[in-house]
Amino acid sequence: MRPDTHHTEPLNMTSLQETLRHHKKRMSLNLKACAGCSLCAESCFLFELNDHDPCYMPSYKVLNSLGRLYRKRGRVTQTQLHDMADLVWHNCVLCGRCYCPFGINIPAMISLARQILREQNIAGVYPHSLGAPVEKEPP
Amino acid sequence: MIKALTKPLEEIREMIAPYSRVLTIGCGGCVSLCLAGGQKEARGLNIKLSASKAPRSDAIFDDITIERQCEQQFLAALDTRVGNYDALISLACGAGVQFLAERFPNTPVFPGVNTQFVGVTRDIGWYEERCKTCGDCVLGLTAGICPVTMCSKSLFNGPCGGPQDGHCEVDPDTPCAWIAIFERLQAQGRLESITAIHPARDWQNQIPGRILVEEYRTRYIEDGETS
Amino acid sequence: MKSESRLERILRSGRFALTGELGPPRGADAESVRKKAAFLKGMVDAVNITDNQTAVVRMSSLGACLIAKQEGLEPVYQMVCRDRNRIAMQSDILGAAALGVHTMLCLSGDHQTFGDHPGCKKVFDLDSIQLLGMVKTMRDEGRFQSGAEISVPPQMFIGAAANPFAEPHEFRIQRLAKKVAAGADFIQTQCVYNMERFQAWLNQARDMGLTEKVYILAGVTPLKSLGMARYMKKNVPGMDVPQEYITRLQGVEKKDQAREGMEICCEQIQQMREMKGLAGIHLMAIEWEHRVPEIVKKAGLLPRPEPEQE
Amino acid sequence: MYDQIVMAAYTFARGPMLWAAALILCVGVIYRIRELYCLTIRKEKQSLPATVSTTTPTQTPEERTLDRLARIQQSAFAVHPVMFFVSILFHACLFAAPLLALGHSLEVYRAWGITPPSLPEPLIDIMTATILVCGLFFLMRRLVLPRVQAISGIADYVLLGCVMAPFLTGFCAYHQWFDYTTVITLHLLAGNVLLIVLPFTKIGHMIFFFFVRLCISSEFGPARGSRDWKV
Repeated sequence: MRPDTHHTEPLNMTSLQETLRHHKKRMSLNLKACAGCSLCAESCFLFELNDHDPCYMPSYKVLNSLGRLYRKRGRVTQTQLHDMADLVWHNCVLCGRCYCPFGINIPAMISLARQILREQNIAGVYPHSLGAPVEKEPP
Repeated sequence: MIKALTKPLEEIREMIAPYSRVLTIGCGGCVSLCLAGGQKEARGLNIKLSASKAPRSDAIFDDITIERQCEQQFLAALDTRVGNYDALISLACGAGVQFLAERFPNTPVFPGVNTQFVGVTRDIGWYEERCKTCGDCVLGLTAGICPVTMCSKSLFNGPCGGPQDGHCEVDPDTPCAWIAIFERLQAQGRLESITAIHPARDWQNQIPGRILVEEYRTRYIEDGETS
Repeated sequence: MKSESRLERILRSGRFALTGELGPPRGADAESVRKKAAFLKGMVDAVNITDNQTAVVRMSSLGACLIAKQEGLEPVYQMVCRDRNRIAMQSDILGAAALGVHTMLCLSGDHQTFGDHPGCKKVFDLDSIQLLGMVKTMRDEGRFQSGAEISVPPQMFIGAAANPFAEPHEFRIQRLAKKVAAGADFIQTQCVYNMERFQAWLNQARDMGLTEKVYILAGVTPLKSLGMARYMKKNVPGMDVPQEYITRLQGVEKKDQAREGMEICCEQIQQMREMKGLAGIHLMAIEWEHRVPEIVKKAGLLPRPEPEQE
Repeated sequence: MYDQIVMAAYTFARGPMLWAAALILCVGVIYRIRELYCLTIRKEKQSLPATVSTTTPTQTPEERTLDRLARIQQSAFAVHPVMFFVSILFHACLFAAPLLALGHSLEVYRAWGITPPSLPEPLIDIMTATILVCGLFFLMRRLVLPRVQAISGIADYVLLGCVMAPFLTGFCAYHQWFDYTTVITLHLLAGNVLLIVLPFTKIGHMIFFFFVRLCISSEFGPARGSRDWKV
């Protein structure tokens, strides 16, 4: 799925933590509002398209990308960052239509995660842009 | 991105009247963002078609939303499904509808939205046109305000004699693009870019556009024809 | 001489020019053009024949130009950018020149939403300044837009419009300069009511040396009534009708308002004749062609130079 | 020795700790509401005249009706009726039971000499039982449903425990199960802890819930405020 994105450059911890500090208030508020109710699931068409796989749930994607960065204050490994990149680029198209009963701006959280990852030189590589067509399994 | 508007329900009903098994296909791209053709709209359309006096009481309506309809790899997700239906409604932009119809040439495809323009999100549910995709961008000369799109007469050497109170004579709610261009350039101290005459341009609308990215040319151009 | 245009001859001779306006009918009605032409004959040096003005379908400008010419008038062929692409424009220009129409006025044109076919597709392939440049290239270089040579280039005296009162005010003179640079030989302005502002604009043009390069004709439209004055002030963009004129029209009885309006018009013309750098008057008596002789006489603009005197 | 510890804890929980908890709750809630309010008010107002021309066609009455139907059928209420119903019931009882319990009312009378309204004890008992059953439902949901499992961590279970503890102990105390003094002390402690953590943890989603509906404009609500919690 993600052929050659595993660069082994070291993390730039200073800039990572700086960005996290800068967005701390916004992240804390949004993450704290998540009651873990999972009602956002159906609003994601990818969740529906992929046989209700929980890893397409909007809350899952936020909690396991930005949420993890926030909780661990940026102390994450390169591999973990790449997993997050998979979540926020491959499992999300940022269509902006997720529903949260508590008003969490999920797309904003995903795009913040993308921003942080880009700052670490980890950008989502879409499979097809490398010329390897990915045929989706029909649901 | 591309902004679209859902077609009037009546029009959709008329189009699908002869068919009894209809699949509505949403698109997770641009039309999702502008609340016209995402999963919610696809599902909503089904609910509306089923609930309203459908042309045929035995009709079956289903929906599915895929990542984007303007790429064949995502359309592949539909391959095993489409056979079960005798008509498709695509909620994608005009480009997506055509690509879908191309992939499933034996099934009638109907558009569920009217593609409006390339535009911006001023706020949720409020979209504005910004680009006519004319293919030869002059925004650098016009202070980042498009004369082709934002001027009702698409003047390159505006403003015309019509603006009133800073607004376009055609519509009092639309600011005059050329006044805005003038004011912004004046503030930036580079009026010279519009005091010079902008010559007549070549409109790049002669054939349907095609782009071959340089790195990929050799991949698609047949042997011996590479330039 | 750039053309065989009578307007050009008069302007070059330094005489104070007077042009009028004639709106073609909404039908294949040559008689109505002739009737209107009769009022203007001998009164004005040239007549603008409008091109589907306010985007309402009318007899083509070129068609009406020919009828006016048959009636002994010198037509000014108006052409707007709204309805034609550059192929149609160039071919019409060739046709006009071949038929002896040697004066034209290049305009952007009123937007189609104002007219009777608001849903039609707009063209605006060129804008008015690009159109000016195109006609100039055709005439002076004998080339089409494509660069191809024209066998017999059209001899055209090229006009453009200017609105001294529209927004943004600071840019208006720049736009005039652009039109001159693009190829305008003469300019007809939007209706002038505010004489002070017009004088200021003209002074600017003089300071920039534009009056040396182009003949400026001031647009004048008699106010037919108080209602018209108010309407112009309120609803017509870039139209600055001073309160003074409105007060004057209010001061007389309704049946005398037309006379008072003509009075005002004549006073304006008198003042304009004194303005340095002004080459003439463009009298737009909208649907009032029959009153033109009276105004022209009152304003002391008679007699007009006879063609054979030139 | 044990009794002494329990008594000390009881006195502490009923006295200074209760005051502290009440204070922290009030300050916390006010702080949160203020924070949310500041973040959701519109800083720059964008508006258009009612007559503005748009390309949006006007809907027919039939379309409006069908639109409403489509909205309702896609709402959380229609998609998850059980969850929706249990949530409403749970939260309603969660608010009402502690505020309207006779025991609590008597405590207030003892402290300030005023008697807040209260409901008959058997009714409160049923409400508490409802809360416990609903709590069990949430717990099972978290344990069993893959979609909830996927986003659950230890904190979620701990906090669910925090919410359930006062009700469980209160229920036991009312029925005089176990040693009454110990249970009531635990009840007091658990209640205080809940009050303290409420504004600062995800239990505070109750504040968000109301705020979202009132202040954040989105495709899901009628509110006219800011789209997002701007920070």
